Amino acid sequence: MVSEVRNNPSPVLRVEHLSMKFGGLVAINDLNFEAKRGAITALIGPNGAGKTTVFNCITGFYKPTEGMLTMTRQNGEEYLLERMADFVITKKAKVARTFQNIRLFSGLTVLENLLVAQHNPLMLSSGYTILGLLGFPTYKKAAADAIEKARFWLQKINLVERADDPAGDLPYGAQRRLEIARAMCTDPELLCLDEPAAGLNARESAELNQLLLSIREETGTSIILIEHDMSVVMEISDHVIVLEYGTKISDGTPETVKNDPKVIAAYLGVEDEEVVELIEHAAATGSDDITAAVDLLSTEAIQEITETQAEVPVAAKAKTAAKPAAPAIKAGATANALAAPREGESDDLTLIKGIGPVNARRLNEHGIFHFDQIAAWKKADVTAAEAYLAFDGRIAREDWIGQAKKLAKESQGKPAAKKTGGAK
Amino acid sequence: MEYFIQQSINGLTLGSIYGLIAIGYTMVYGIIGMINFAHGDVFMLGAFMAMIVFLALTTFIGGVPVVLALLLMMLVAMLLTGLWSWTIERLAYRPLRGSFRLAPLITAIGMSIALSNFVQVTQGPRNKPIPPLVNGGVTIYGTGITIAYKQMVIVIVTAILLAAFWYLVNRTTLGRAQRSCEQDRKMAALLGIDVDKTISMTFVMGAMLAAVAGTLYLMFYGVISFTDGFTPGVKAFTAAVLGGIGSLPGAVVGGLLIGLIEALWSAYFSIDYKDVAAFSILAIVLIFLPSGILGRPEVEKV
Amino acid sequence: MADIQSSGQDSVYAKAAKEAVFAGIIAFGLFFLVVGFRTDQNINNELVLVQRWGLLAIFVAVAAIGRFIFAAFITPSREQAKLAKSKAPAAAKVDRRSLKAAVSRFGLALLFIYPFVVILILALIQFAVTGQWSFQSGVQGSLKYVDNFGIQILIYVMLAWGLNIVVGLAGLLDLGYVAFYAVGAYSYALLSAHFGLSFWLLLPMAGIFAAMWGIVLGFPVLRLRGDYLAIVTLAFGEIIRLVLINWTVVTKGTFGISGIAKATLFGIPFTPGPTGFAAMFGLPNSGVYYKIFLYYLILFLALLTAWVTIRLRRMPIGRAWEALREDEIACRSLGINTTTTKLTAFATGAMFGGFAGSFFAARQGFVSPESFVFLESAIILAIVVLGGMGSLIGIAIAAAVMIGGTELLRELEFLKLIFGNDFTPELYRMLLFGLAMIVVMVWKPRGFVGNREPSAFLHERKMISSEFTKEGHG
Amino acid sequence: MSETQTLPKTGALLSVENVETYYGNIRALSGVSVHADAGEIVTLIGANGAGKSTLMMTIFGMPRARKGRVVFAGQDITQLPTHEIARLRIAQSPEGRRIFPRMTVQENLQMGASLDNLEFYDEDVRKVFDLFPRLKERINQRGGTLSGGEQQMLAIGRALMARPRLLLLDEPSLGLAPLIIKHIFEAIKELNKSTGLTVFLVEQNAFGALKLADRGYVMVNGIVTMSGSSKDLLANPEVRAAYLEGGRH
Repeated sequence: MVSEVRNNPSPVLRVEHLSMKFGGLVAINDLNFEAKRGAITALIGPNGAGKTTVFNCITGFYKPTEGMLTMTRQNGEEYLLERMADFVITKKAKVARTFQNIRLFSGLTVLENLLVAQHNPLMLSSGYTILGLLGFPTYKKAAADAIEKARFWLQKINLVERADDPAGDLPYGAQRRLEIARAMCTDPELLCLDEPAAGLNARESAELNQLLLSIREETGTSIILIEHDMSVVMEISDHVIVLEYGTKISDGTPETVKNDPKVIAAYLGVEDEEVVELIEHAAATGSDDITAAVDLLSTEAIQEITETQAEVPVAAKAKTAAKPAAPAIKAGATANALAAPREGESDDLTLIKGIGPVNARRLNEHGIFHFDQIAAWKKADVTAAEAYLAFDGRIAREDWIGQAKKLAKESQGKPAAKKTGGAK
Repeated sequence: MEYFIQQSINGLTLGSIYGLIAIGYTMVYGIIGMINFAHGDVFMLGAFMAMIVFLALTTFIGGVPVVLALLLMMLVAMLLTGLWSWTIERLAYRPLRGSFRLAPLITAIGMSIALSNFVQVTQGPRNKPIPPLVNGGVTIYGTGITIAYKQMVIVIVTAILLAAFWYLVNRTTLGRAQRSCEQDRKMAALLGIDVDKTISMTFVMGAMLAAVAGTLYLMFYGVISFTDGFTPGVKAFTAAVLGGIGSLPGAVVGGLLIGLIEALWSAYFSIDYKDVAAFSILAIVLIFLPSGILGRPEVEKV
Repeated sequence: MADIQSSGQDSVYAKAAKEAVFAGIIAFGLFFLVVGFRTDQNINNELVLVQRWGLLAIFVAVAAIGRFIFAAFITPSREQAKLAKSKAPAAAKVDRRSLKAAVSRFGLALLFIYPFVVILILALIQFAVTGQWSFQSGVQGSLKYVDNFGIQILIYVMLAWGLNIVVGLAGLLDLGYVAFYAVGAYSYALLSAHFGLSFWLLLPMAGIFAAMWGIVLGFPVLRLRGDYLAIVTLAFGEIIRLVLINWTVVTKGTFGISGIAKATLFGIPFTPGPTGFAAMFGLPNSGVYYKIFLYYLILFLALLTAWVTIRLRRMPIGRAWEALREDEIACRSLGINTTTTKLTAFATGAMFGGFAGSFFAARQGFVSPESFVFLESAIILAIVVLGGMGSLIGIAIAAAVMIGGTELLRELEFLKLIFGNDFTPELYRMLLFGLAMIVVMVWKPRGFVGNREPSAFLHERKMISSEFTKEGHG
Repeated sequence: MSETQTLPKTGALLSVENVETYYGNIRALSGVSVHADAGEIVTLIGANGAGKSTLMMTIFGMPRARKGRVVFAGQDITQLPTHEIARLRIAQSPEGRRIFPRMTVQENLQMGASLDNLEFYDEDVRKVFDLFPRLKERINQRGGTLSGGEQQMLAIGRALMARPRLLLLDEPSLGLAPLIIKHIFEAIKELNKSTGLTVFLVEQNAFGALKLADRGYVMVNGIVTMSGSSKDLLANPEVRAAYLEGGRH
């Protein structure tokens, strides 16, 4: 099934000559693109480029000023989305969406959120409420099925435990996942995600990517996602469209888009001539990646700063800039840093109160993986650690070392406990 | 034609009073997004104050020139009604600001019930008639159209007040503070505006206009009772919504329109159904212009 | 507020005294005219002023002393309580759910036996006073309690539960709910008068008529948002009342329709005649049986409302209502037709209003537009909000407190002994009602029971704190 | 957390110390400490939703910090009402610009001027117009009808009308063309140089912001994860990687 979809590159959504004007403001200007079936298409661009407006047109919340939006379902039915009311688009054309500023039903439970998404089939099976009210078994079965479906998605997004808590009580990342699961409960063929990774940390971002890939694999749903941020997009998308001021400035595979001078210009806020320079420089150094351009730009910037600060010879400064010299970040700053975690598995450092996932990851980067490493820190190590975590005095105050000692002892005492601790 | 003009004049007189009350609704709504249901009763209270001032003048001083009496009635009523409104806002609305949106609506309804019954308890349930203050009128030469002097007073006072009010809102620091709070309360605070104080002042100003409306109402009809807050209040509220709630010119336009509709409907169709006509036209207008005549269309943010 | 802790007791009192003086001055300004003078009519029907400086002084003193007590004692103690609360670890949670279940079971049981409890208590009192055991006198005396308290409160409970579907679940602000109550009442009154149809036939018909009116009125207005919806519903309520007043040919205008047929117990009438209820069961003639019958009738109708509400909440439609209250745009993004969803809420709420209306007509035997003024809508809405939107138990409690409380004031005749014969406690009824609305709302903005019970659960049913639920835009 | 917080840096005009802020139950800032010395330009960079704007608003007490404190010119302003904080001459050009849409450009600028002291008004308006000549052309146009760039200029101009001792700028480059961004950044630099104005700049455009600022902080999920001089941060590979992803990790 999935492979069949893959081999069939027919477009699931065609956007032709889409324009949207608000009063005098042109939010989208003659936009054309296609989203392929079974593919992940990314819509990127700087803030205010009109990405969300495109979504609002696709999902019927805005009626476009001009243009045509054609959705082709798997069974071959075609729908002209610009002519349909928003709820019909979800119901008939099978397009679902999420929102930039999460729109969960915060006072309903997580489970209820997923049940509301199954409204239309449940309405049918409850005989438009009447049979259900009278207690007909068809509805009972449908209701049980709906809960099972919700459970399936909850497992998928790792929220089964919290099914009965109000959605508004979930942490931010979980709310984002729940919103995706809720959209999936409408059985969409096209899923539109508006900045799904905004506000997520690295681990959550990675999980999100996995979730999206598995949605595509298992359900064959095509995905269009808006991202602000190129790096997330590059990992999972098959096709990237770049918008700036409502106009498409680039369209293609992540690789081609990444090196498009127009895209670089739009993101770095530099002018076109500078970009040309950057591209030439990149070509000269043999690096085909945008990071080369970034390096060049920042080196130049540092030079500029240094020049304005004067006195110190330019050459010397450029040299310091070339190597990552931030005193705050010194790899292996502590004496007992390891190259890799022992037995390939690091302790869950977040169990130490005050560390948190971000710092844990940073500690890992600097060669600290285990409780006993922290427990063995000397004063100098603490100072070094504090310097690169930018935590003046916190390590001592929160007694990380004491906590680490305790945890190290526990994990030695009963190795089984470590596993559960790590899984948390 | 004469009849039509005569009725229109009557309608505009009535509409002026509605417009004055409607400004209070619309300003409060504009600034804190709340329907101040007690405003109609504040108007009634204003009329009662004016009535008591009038009686006090005749009882303690005796013959006072009509113009002076009217002025005094208005001033005292404005002052004390403003104080009432300030207190009401402070006690019943401010503690609920920023919480549940229906809560201040309920306290406003409660305040409305409490105010009218307070007046009933302290002043008795019967109608309070006063002798006519302004008599006579002029007939426009060559036609049968008469304009009563009291109608003129109403229209002139309303016009003067609206001009003064327009100046206050558009040309003074307080007015600017008010408009800024209306458009973006958070930003106003960031610019050093005392939002609480501005809101209080809005309530006071709305109540003062309602007090003037109350005085004019008393002068026009010559009688007031504790139940008289409701109907003019609802009409004025309707006027505010019809004009586009939140819009000051809208309130005046809405007030005049409701007055005209009532007068003309009573004249040509049926006096019994004049209120039905006013309400039906409100519903019809809103169905086609969901934000009222001069209101700003609400943009749905997705 | 924050400096209370540091600045010690003396300054608290000094501050309180200052505030008290301020409050006194304000109170003087507020009450100077309206309390200081009373307008009375003299023999020529002219108004004269009566001066009441003593009363004014009392008002001012009460305001000042009240403010002093508040500022000196209540506010600091509340601050301290707050501080203690934020410092203390989360106290052991009371098992709210089992408590709630117990309350509702107990409440239900009490409702079912209420008339007999009243009769029994009255008979016992009679026995204690006169030493004579007279069951019959208990029966007679119970009339007032069953009628004024039981039936009266239950009507409001039912109306508020009906409105709760619209306001509490779907989040649509309806200020004209009483219109549907009126439609129900007049449907019954007119159809029974003209066609002689029985109560049991007309009860469902009244509900259907009201629901139809709900749809007719709802269809054009439901695309309005927020306060525009509120004012149009208010306008419709007023239009219906005004039509009832002015369409005299049919409705007899302000005179109202009297002599409406009473309800029967499945054909057995409550008349004194030989075929009547009393004669049939060999009981002495009394109006009490009809009242008790009505009590159970309205209890049944109210419970029907509650049952349907509870069932509907677990149906897709009920969940869609609540979702609509939480976020309409998200609803539309999930394929929910928000217009029909709103309409069904409107119609369902209206239907229960219609039921209550036909019951009202049967109970009074008389309907007039006087009973369907905006104040009634406001009271019903207030009960819904005071009870805690969406919570059936909270609403029932609110109705009992607010309606029962004001009914109780009618009973305070003994106060005449204190304040003299001119004193009529009934006058203060609505004043106190209004003030109570304000006080309760400021004290508990989310109503008595703010928590929401989820409609489905996977592991366990946990109550949802009111801080998460929204109130809708309409 | 312990009560012994780090002392404010001497000479700091603004210092935010271990601030925690919540929206309802969601913690938006978890122990943030930043400071700005008189006369410097400091920037805070980070992704969408990292809590940058929340920090800006917390300085003004909207929402109020639940823990920690905010000190401005030696005065603890954590519990001060917002309008009184503003009257200490801290000005903000907030997220989303928040122009008063139904007021003219002139009225918007009047709103920015201190309400009780208008003696410098004419001079200040002239200065703003010198800085942004475009605004002068649009003086009687309503704020809502301006283009995005013009609105941004107006927001900054309005903030400058308060003769601020500290200027908080929240994403002045948002949605603007590179040329306009350049212009605005130059204007900020110019102001800082000529008047010694202290500027606290929040930006997603890390590159531009660091180029402009003396020092910088990087914020991730409500925590400041890195700080240092602009030069050092620019040289930092992690920050470099973040250019294209707005500081996400």
